[in-house]
Amino acid sequence: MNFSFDDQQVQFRDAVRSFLVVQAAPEVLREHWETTDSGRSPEMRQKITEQGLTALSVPEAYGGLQQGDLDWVLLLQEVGYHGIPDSLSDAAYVGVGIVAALEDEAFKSEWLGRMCEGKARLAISHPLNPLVHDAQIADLILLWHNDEVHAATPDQVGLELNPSIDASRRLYKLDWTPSDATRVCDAASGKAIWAQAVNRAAVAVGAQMVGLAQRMLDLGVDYSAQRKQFGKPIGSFQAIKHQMADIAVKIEFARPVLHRAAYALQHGDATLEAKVSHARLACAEAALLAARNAMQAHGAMGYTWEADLQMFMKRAWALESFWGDRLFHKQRVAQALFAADAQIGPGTTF
Amino acid sequence: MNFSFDDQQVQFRDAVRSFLVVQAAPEVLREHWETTDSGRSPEMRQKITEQGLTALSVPEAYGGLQQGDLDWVLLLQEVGYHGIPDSLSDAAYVGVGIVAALEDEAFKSEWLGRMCEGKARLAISHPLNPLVHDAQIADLILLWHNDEVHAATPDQVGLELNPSIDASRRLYKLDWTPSDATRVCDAASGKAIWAQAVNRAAVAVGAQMVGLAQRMLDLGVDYSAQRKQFGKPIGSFQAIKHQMADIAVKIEFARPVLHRAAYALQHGDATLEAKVSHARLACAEAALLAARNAMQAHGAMGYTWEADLQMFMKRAWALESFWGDRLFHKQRVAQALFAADAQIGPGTTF
Amino acid sequence: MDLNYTQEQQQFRATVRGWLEAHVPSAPLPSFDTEEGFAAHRQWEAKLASQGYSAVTWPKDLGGLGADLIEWLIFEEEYWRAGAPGRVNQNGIFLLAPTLMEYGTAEQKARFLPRMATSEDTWAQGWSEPGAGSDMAAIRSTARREGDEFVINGQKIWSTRAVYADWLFGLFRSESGSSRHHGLSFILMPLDLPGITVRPIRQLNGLPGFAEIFFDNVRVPANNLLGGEGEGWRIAMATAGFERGLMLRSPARFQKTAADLVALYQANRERCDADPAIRDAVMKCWMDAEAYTLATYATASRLAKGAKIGAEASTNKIFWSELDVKMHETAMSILGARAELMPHAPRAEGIAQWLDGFLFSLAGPIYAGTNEIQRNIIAERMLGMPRA
Amino acid sequence: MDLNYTQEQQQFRATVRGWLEAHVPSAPLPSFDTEEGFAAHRQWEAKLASQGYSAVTWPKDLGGLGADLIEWLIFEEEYWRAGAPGRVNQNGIFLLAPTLMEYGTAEQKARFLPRMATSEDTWAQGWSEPGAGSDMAAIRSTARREGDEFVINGQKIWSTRAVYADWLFGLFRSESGSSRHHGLSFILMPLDLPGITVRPIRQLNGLPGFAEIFFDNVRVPANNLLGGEGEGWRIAMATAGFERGLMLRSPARFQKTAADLVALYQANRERCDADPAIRDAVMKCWMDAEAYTLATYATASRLAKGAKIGAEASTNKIFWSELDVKMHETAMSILGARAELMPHAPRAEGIAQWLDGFLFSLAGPIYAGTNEIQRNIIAERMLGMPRA
Repeated sequence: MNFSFDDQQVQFRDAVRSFLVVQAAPEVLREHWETTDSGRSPEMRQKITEQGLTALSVPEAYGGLQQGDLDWVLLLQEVGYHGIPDSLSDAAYVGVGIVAALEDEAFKSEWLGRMCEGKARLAISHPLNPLVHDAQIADLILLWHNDEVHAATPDQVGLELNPSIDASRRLYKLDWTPSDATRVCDAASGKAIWAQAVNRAAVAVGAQMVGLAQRMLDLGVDYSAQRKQFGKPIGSFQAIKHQMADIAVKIEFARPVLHRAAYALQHGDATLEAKVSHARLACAEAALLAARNAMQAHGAMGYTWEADLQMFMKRAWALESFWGDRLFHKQRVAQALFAADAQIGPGTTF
Repeated sequence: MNFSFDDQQVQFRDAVRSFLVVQAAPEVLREHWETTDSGRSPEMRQKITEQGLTALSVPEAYGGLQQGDLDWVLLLQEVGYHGIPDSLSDAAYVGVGIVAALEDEAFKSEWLGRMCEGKARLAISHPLNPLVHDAQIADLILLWHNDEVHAATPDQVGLELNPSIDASRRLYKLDWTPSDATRVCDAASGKAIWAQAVNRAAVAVGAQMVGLAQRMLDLGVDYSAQRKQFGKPIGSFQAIKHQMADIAVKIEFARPVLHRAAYALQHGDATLEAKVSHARLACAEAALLAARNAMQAHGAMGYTWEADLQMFMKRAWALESFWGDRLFHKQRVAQALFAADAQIGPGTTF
Repeated sequence: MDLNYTQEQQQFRATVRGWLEAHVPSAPLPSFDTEEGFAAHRQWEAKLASQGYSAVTWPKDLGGLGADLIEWLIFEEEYWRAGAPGRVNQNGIFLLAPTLMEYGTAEQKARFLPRMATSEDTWAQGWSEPGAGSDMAAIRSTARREGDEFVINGQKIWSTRAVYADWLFGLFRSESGSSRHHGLSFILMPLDLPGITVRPIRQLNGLPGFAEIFFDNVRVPANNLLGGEGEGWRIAMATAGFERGLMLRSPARFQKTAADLVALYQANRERCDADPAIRDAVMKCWMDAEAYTLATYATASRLAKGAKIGAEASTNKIFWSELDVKMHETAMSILGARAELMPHAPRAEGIAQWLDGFLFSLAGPIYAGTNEIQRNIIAERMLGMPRA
Repeated sequence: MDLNYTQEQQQFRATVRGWLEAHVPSAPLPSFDTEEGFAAHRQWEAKLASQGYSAVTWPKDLGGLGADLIEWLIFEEEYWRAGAPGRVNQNGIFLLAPTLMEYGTAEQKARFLPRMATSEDTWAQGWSEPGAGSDMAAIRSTARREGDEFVINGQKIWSTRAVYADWLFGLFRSESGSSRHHGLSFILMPLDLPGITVRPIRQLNGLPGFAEIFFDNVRVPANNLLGGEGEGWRIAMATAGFERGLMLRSPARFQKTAADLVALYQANRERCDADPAIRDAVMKCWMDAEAYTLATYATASRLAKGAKIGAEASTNKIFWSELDVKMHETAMSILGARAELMPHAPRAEGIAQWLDGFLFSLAGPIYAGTNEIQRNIIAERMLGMPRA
């Protein structure tokens, strides 16, 4: 029993953090989002590739690093903290996981190889998300159809842009017709692949939510240390302090739940779904509270486009219903908790 | 349209308040509760009778003051504030209402007359309350049985004492058998009588809850002004201030709902049940928050038997499920709100 | 107590309802934080004013209907029920006007109020400064008296509607060397005076809903002083009382949102009940919207009897702002993955109001004095708790 | 990361489970806030001690099992799972003992710890004073050194278990004229010394769960000083760290309550679902009890790698205390009209635990440093926010 990360995992996380601090400053990201159609930067993707992120999940046999969910869960907290668009985790974590689970070796070779080289963007269409983000610039869209896996390129599908309050997100309503030509996996195999993809995606969203919560907490603490009213920094007022402390408590008790879910993903677990959904709920709760309280600490400044806080708040609001909304995840927890054979109480956690 | 009380109503309320301030000090009440079996004092009941409270609802034809629900709702806030046991409202308000609605003139004459003279205690047994309070010292117990109204004296029923956390409450499980001899009203007439009784009782509980909330707020504010930590009164700390302010807000927005419910009771209303239950929920919310926050302001002192706060907290906890618990009242609101023909939105309040 | 409307009140409601049914635009106007939308809303205000509806509580000779507070509540109920446009000149009509009526000269009233009623003049407020937000007494912008003029220098911020408005009212330090709430004056000025620069500030939704205003030796005629020189704080506090009090957010607004929320829940009921918290929140929101309405009627009734508005200003502010957030958060939960869509997204059809409303609701606990400040006020002034 | 128990850990669990199944009293013991109950609990502690179970983390030679934190968690899980009695000597075993082990002399350890493990000596704490609650540095009780003795004067309050306990540990001002956290000493003393008066304080439930203690020239041998003279604050802070940290409230406690709450909900499900908030609260409580467990395992794992306990002390305190209140409030709602019944009421059969637990839960946000103080600590020490 050892519920802590290996030094190697922590070091890799720290390396990525250092990279993001330098390369993914808010002003850089905002420029991509506000001045380009795609909201994405090939240069940024290239740098991310160099960090090894796009190859992280790819099996060694296909030239990748073959790392697991526990590695991702640490990294994605940083991705969230730094506001990197969440399409990264869809492509490099969830999407690669789907492709790697397919049987068609030629297909896998091509796309996993391209991912390793940073030469492919994967997008995913799944009924939990009525809209698909980054579909327009994807090199390949993986599509759910009655548990089958299909694959298509953007020119094979109709795309209708639907702008999100989160300026980083490029969401599209897809119009497409499944066919033998697009099918890459039948429903019998696809069912498990999609189930794992949904759980991975939910953990990925949770991890980003925790990162976002931490970022908003830091922004709230920083702003309230600088901003003075009544002759004192507002951060010296107990009301603001307690609002910030409340975020910290939520984060402290979301992280271990998240990490347990990632472990369950990596090692398989009979109640994986409930564990993942619990993590997702706890992380979202931290992020949404952080958004509320950090905005309150910012006062009117928090209501502006100019303050960086908005980038992270909007991401949190958008992610709240990405890959399963609160209703979906609560229902999965309820199914496990209220089942006749539920194992609960002391000693049942692991 | 005039949503305010008449001067006369306010003056009567003020008079009763002045009386209770003097006669119902916490130490007096505690002595009754802690040193007597009944928890009641004949002297106190006599004084309350002299104030006109036991005759308040009795029709003039039977020697009473024939006042209505709006009078009661003001008085009962004071009753709650001063911690007078809630059996008073059961007897003088709800019980008198039941008796006054019966057809048997001899029965009415006797019991309404005795109420006016302060020579009767009425207790009520209704399925919403599995236990009956003050059943042992009641002169008459009014009992529900399949919508019929029955009446019995304590010696005609079996009584099993069940102590409450609220030292003022004397609760009894009743064991009795309905018979022709005990029946004073059939189900056809009884149904409406009991419905009105339940609504009255719920408003009475709500009114006492608001009074309790105000009392606990006052106790919290007083204690935190006196108690010093870190060289200052703890009431000067923002955390305590905001906890007290939160109670004040709840009270401010519970009172008008309560008053509207009393008006609906007095004048009849198609959605009376929902209005009453809404009031009951809002008032209980204020009282329960007041208990939590006032205790927090009291620190360890709030956890003692010695501090008066406990009297009012315990009453609030007990009343929370008296004459319908939260579930019951939420369901009544839901039935009205989610009905196909519900009238909601601007302009539908009155 | 009598909770029946009089025949006159019923008649008033019927008249308002009839007029609104005939005149409310069938499609929503564009946001008044756009130039086009501001113009459209100004036209709508003129149309309202033609009936005395832009300012029903004002005296008839100033463009109103002389309505009392109960009639105002009725009007607001009908207005929100009809889904009529937002009020682009509310800073003027609901905030400044009551102050003008109390403290303005006859000349000022005649000069400003009728044009305000018709929205020929629209008004922005100039309270906050970069160093004076919740701490309004920290104002540093100056108004130096020079003969028949004030010379204004400094900076205001968070001026709602200032990007397109015609006039500004605000507080300026007119006594050199004064501090805190002393030596401030309440001054009105057109926003096109030489020396005024208005810099729009983009809000969360990307639109310039408020602005920074820079004053560089702006010369304002002294007859634009409201009340006495150095009396500004007292007068502004009266305005703040109105703002946080009754007129800023009429209950009908929240009843409309609550009813819409109930309808949204009902339309998605099977889905919603996967999360029992939603049903509970919907019920609570509706009850609280009712409670706010009842509390407002109670206050209006007390005021009609001669009472003065008191702590209601602060308790109201907290209650409606937190209710508004809760209602919109609940709606966001119900909408799920569609909640994030911008109003103009094709898939946002029919739900565009909710994201807009959600963003707007988040400002509620901040503007007009943050809810932290309101809680301090309740604790110290209403409950008498010791100051820090 | 490896979330599997080792074979040794599984074996340990099985052994503990087997012993508890054989020895846990079938009927609950009377409350340890009664004389009879205190004695019964003391006997139970002696039985636990016979297996090294009263203090599993202590070294074997002092009466423990030398268990690590993971084993401690396992033990606690089994202990709560078995529904075993409350721990009457927890002030000694979980709060004082770690401090004694770190700061005590060999002689003190030998003198106090084995008798503590068997509960031959039970311990009460003497932190708070009438003017020093959350502000512990305001202590005024004095310990004047006279040769080989300290002469103690003053008053302590809120001493849990002090009515029946044998010994007291606490902080006293040993340097005349010192202020705040300077000049305090950490002193141990038997509660039957001449000059000590223990006045029971009745708690909400009517029982004397804590006491006031008056000291009138009480003479305590100097070898009962823990650590150096004037070092008391530093030593006490270490104790407070333990208290708010891991050992005060093991997660198993809350998992047991959460599981009981789920069972209560399931048994009353149809009724409960009239209020959708209940189902939601039950789920949330269970999730939070799991989260608290996971966080504790994570902390234990970090400590095993050599990390020191940090802000967990304060975040834990807030989390478990608010969870405990929420769980019991939810249970009260489910129980409805039966919730108010005292444990000995005939109709409280089968539900007596809930009212007791509810009352106890309300003390959680207050003792061991109020949650307001904990939030200050988090803000200032963990987040680095400016002091007031």
